Amino acid sequence: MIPGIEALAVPLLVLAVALAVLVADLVVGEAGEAEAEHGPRRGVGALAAVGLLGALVATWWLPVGGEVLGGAFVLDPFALYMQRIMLLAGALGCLGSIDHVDRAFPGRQGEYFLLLLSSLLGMTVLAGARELVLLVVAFELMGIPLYALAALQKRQDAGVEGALKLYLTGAASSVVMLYGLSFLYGVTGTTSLPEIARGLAQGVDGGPLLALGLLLTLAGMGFKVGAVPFHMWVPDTYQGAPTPFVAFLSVGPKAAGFAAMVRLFVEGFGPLRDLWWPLILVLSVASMVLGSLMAIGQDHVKRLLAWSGISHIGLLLLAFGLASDQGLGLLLFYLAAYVPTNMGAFFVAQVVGRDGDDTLPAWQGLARRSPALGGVMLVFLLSLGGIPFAAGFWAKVLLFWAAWQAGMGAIVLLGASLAVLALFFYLRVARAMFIEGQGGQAPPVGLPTAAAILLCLLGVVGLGVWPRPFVDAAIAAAGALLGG
Amino acid sequence: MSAFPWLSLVVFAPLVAALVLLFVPAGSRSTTRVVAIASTLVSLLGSLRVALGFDPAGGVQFRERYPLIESLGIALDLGVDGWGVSLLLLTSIIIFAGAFATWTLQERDKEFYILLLALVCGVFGVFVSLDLFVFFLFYEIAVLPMYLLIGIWGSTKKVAEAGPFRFLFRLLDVGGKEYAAMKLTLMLLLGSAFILLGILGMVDAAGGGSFSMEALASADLPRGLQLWAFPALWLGFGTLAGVFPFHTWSPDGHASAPTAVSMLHAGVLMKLGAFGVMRVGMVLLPEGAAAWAGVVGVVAVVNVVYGALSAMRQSDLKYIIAYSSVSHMGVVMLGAATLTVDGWNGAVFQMFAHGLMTGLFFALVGLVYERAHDREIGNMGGFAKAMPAVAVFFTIAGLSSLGMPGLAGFVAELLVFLGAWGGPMPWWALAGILGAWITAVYVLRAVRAIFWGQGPPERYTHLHDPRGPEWVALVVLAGCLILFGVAPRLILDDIDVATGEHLAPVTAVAAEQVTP
Amino acid sequence: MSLAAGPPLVAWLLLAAALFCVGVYGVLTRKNLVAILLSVELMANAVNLNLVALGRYQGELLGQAVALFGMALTVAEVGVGLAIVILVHRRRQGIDVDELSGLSG
Amino acid sequence: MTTLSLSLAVLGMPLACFVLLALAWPLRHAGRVAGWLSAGTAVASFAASAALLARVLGGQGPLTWTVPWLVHGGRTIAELGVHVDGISASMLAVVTLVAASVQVYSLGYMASEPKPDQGRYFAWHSLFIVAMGGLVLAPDLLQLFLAWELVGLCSYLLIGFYWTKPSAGRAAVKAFWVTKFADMGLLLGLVVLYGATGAFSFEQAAPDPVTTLVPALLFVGVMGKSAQVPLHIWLPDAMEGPTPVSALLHAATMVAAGVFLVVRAYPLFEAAPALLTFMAWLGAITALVAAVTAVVQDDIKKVLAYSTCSQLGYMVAALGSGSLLGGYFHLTTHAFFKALLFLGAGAAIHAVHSNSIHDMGGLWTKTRASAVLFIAGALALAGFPLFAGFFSKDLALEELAHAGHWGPLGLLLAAAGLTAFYMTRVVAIAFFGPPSEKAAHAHEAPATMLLPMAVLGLLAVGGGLSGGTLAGLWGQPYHFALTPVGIAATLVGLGGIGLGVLRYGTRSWTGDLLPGLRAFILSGPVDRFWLGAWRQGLLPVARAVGWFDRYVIDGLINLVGVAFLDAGRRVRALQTGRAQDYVLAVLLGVVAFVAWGVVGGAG
Repeated sequence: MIPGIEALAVPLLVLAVALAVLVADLVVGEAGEAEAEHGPRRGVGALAAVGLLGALVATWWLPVGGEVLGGAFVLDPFALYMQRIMLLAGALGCLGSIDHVDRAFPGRQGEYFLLLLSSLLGMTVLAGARELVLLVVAFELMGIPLYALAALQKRQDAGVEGALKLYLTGAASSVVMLYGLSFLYGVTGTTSLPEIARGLAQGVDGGPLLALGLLLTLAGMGFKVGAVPFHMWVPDTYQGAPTPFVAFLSVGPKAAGFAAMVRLFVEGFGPLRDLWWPLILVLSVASMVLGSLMAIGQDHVKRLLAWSGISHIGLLLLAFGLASDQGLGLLLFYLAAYVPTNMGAFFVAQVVGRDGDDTLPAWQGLARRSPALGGVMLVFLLSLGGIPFAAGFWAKVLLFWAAWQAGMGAIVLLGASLAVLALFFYLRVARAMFIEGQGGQAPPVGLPTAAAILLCLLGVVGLGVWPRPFVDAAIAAAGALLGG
Repeated sequence: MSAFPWLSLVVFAPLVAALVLLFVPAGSRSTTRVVAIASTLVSLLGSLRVALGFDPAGGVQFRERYPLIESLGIALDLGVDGWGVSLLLLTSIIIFAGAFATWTLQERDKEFYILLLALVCGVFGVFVSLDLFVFFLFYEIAVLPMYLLIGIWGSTKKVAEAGPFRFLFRLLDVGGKEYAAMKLTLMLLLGSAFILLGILGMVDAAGGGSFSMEALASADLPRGLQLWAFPALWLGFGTLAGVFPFHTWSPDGHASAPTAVSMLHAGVLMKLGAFGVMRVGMVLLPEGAAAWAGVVGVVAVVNVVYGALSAMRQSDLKYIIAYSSVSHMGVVMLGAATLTVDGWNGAVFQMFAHGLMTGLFFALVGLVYERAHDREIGNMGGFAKAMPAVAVFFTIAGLSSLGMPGLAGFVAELLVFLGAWGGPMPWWALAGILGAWITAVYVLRAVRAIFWGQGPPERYTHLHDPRGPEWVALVVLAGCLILFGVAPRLILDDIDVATGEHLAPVTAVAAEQVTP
Repeated sequence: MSLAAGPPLVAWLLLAAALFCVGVYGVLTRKNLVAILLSVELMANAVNLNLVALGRYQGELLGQAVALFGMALTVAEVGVGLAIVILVHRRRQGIDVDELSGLSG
Repeated sequence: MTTLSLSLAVLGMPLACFVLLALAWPLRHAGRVAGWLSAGTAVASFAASAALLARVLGGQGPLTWTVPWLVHGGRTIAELGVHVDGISASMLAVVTLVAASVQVYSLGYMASEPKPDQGRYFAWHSLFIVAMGGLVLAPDLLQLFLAWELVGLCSYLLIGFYWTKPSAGRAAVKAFWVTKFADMGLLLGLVVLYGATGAFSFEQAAPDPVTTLVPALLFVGVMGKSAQVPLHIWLPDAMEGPTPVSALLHAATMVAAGVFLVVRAYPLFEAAPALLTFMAWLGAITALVAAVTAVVQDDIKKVLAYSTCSQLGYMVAALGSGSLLGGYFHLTTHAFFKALLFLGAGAAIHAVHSNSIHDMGGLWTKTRASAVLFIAGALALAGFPLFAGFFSKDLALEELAHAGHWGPLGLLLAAAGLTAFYMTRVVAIAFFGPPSEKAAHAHEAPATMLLPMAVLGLLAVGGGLSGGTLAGLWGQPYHFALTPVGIAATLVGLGGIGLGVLRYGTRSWTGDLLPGLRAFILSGPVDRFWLGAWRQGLLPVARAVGWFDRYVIDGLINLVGVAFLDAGRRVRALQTGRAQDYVLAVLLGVVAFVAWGVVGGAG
């Protein structure tokens, strides 16, 4: 038994779920083909979702503070918080995928969920990784399955094209990041982040190569979170990939990317804040502005959500750029609010676009065809737009508050104004759903999808009405990281 | 603290009703209305209880405090002073009447009431919040449902393409209900962005530990901050109050909106803006207010006269009333800008009086429009024959708007003018009075064009007086106009006490500026 | 340090950088998807070279170990890439990157 | 009953009647019942105010009773209530007397109107008594203003009584606009007064530097309400209302409110001598201009309307000379005889269903009683010796002479002659002229109409004797004495009558005084001036502002919106769709980062 192995509990739990899914799929795969029944196939996804939910619940019994692998992996409050968000995203992603996978890729459920779980495994490792090599490996473990998942709709041109674009920019970014990390290692002589931090704190001058490495790494990170100008794959991939997977893609890797950025830049290279911090702000502003502007004219709802996601990344980057315990805390809270909001929106988009049409005309009259779906989507849109009582309101306003206190009034002004612009395109969707179109047949919603949407709704409304425990927990997690 | 939470009852009863309505089957008209009206009645009774139980000695009363996020100093902190109590009462009256005024709504009535009630919750919340963060939260709630309310149930009006920007008209579908709804929502939310900036700046300068208004009032905020935060709040809230030139959402919005929404929006929501300017901007930023009062007042004067002149030019009934709101909100802002007791008393009273008046106006316009399916007053005439009661109520509203003694509007305008003469620039009073005269011009013109004369033209076959529940709205509003016009001290005393409390720091600052 | 035996570190780094740039050039200009993948591979190998050189500069084996990790990861990545290229080929009967520009705006 | 409860009863009874008629629509729609109720309360009101007057005559001192109405920092700044003294008690008696007469008269006059309309008519009459009573009893300027506006409202409603008639609608609105226009001055005057003294008292003059400004602003309001040139244009149009309304509001009481205001607030006016001189001149000019205009009118009500303007000019001029009693005395007698004239005119109109004096020819034979009463009123107006108008006009002219305002005096003397002339003209044509077709079937008015006319006729004949009593109420001396000025006025009046008889009665002279003038006057020069200001001034400005708002301000806002839409459209070109561009973006980002590192490192 490896000492401190319990620190790895979450990745191990994910791994266990993945293995269970593998076995289940082997069993079901045979049975499924014989009986041509959907139930067992759907059971595979359900197993994944339930397993992840179970893991999520189990995290409340985990001992916090352990280290393993010589300090390369740590389970501090920050890691635990991020892992919970990832587990939530994974669980919701699996739950929301069951119907779609069963319909669109019959018989390939094992493939789908295994890939998703292995990506999730990479993410959970990232959350606690404090060692460069582990970081890289976890990154790739997270990233490579995503390429495959994006390409899953291989019979559609858009699917293949989106996957290829994701892959090409992703591969280039990975290499750039690796290149940067090689310098980091080369200059500091270590791959351990705490050691790097110690060295920097003792006044070790990295010189230009260290700066070069740091900046290259930052660029690579930019791709993972989808910040401008590393964002261009985002809308195309979102459009082409299976919608429930996009729901996962739109939040999971971002959470992981921010986790890695926090580890790397705050924990490791915090002393060099002056070097990277202005760039973060530039990325933040660029993402906010371009994301909002690009979203204005979008008629394709998935693309619209993609661009709106990019502008949200701008806000998350702003929170990250604050690098204070309040700023980081609000970054964490923002993620917690963003996960159910964005995933919920994509799940509804999946239901509406099940016939392959994701453009606004397909949304017309949704509120009359299905008041429940329309209303729920409205809540998600309002949360994205930062309107109370939805989670997004608190996330947005508290973030502005923290940014203001950090002296970034101008960016707050910009962000607040862009939030108005954002409402314009969110309301365009609301307009299609509520104002335009006629009544008709409600789109069918499978039980798992309904459950996923409902969970998202609960999350959005719950955080919107009673945000206090989440805010406090997020700030505590961030505070523990910075204090420790 | 241990007393019954009356304010929570008032604020959240509509929200609870909205939630209940979510689960009412779509077709059941009567259940929907019973639930909606019951909740507004609960709010009305609660407001009355608050108003009657309000201790005339002043101060913040009916206090409730529930911490929301202690670490950031945010709390659901409710309480009313004399200003809040009168506006609370106004809101509950208007929404109670509004719920009746839309009794005949056929299409998607359940959704309508849900949105309406959610909006009302926000309005109530703003008037009773003592915590700026929660204040802002309720403010946003109050603004947003408007988009769907206008977008779904609104009406479209063709606007002639002309002017230097004629090429924009088709791009934006100017005059369409979606256009109006979107313009309204975006402008108001842009305003709220400025509000947010101002609030954050104030709280930060006060140490950042608390969003409580009381804490901010005693914080002695630095002058530099006040000088920029006040205009930010003024523009932000002012957008909702229809301050020139950010009023342009209002005519289109009010003209497009369905009856109850116009009532609520012109009657109450615009007051939210003015209330914000005064309660947050002026009271918490006395130095900023003193420095900017001249600008605020001059713009308010522009509002009064410009709005009235614009109203004169309109031939569309709803636009006339909508522009009159722009003009009358100018009176509120004018009173606020005077920084005098009378001016502030008048401003708050004008909020109250104009709310009742414009609520009545829009209720009537709704009735006329519903029966005539026309809004062009040029096409009308002689309607008094078929709908005498509507004519009478319309005249009452019109008289109140032009400042006829015996109706609430007069008291408000008189106080504002009295204050204006004692304010920074005495000539404001003249401009305000001129505005009242122009109001007389266009209001009486409208009355004559619609109700007097031969007629009605033959194609109007379905004109008839109010029926059943519609009476409630008209009688309640007109009755209140008369009641508070005859006996203004029913609320003026409370307003006056609160004004005294709020004005003290401002006058202290003004005195300081004079002495050195 | 035992770098005396060969060219100075700077030379290695410059070589790696040059190799990286060649890869970049290839990625940006080649129209054939396989050639683009090869160019990515070139970039990856530049990184590996960098790692080994820096590892030697630090006088330890960690750099080389990391390079090995890097190779493995690159292989996996390119493997998936090739799979996608095959998909492209199936859909399009060709692997010209410019054909894949249906999604925009 | 105490004095207070009497005065409250004067207001309270008609108020109760109004509220009852307003709310109880079956009662209102019953028509006659409503009329009797209203007239009954009016008579009761008069009885109460007569009792009140008796008490004051009996030596009862002034009484003020108020309730606080507006507050400022906990301090009461405005009160509502009653103030009973000699001035208010006598004015109240006049008002209620005329009002009661007119209401009783209306019972007959309006009998043929539809029943609901009758109810409406009497409800508004009741409201008018409340408003006018409130004005008269006002303890301060603010209540006076409130009531002032309310009587304006009653005027608007009653002029527009025949609201289906477009001309009536126009006249009602015009009356409101013009008087409200003038009221801007009054309101501003109140505001300035409050700013200077913190109260609305009419007991004490405004301090420097607004000593003249305040009364001048107040006087602007007076000009509107009391129809002084050039704001008199609404009064002739106001004749669109039913004739009893003209008698009550637009002859006897409401239009005299302006004069009453000056009387009440005289301490304010006294402090502004320049203003007083202006008033003397303006009053005189109004008197003459209106008298000239009256001469050429064929509509009997128009003649009387211009005559009212003219007489109001007398009153204002008298006030301008510093003689309160002069103005007030004439107000009182004028109320009686002008109301009588209108009621008489109403009887004639009622008989022939036409307003034109030419249609009334020969009524003397058909409606003898009405004719006699009308002629009595006309003589009083013309200042025929020993009739009421003789005494009051004489006093006004005497006082002007006493104050040395010779210019105005001359104008007023000329007006006196013209007054006698045009009244003779009316009487000669309407009662003694060639019989017209319409008058052929005329019948005498019913008793409900004749009785009030008789009461007023008595007062028109004998009201001149009340001068001493009035003066006593005010504690001023008054002795009638015929001075050269009085003799001149009497002679001018008699001359006017004689000329009128020659011209229209015996037709022994058929010449035309100043032929061009007639056409000029009939073209309505003052009206045209205001119409021009309206059409070329206010309306274009409003249109321009409205256009500017819709197409420029709103256009700019729209432009911002479109700018964002356009920016969104343009920026989408960045997303080319070519995969290699995506990679290029990544690498350009990297280059930019490194460049920053170089620059940042250097910095």
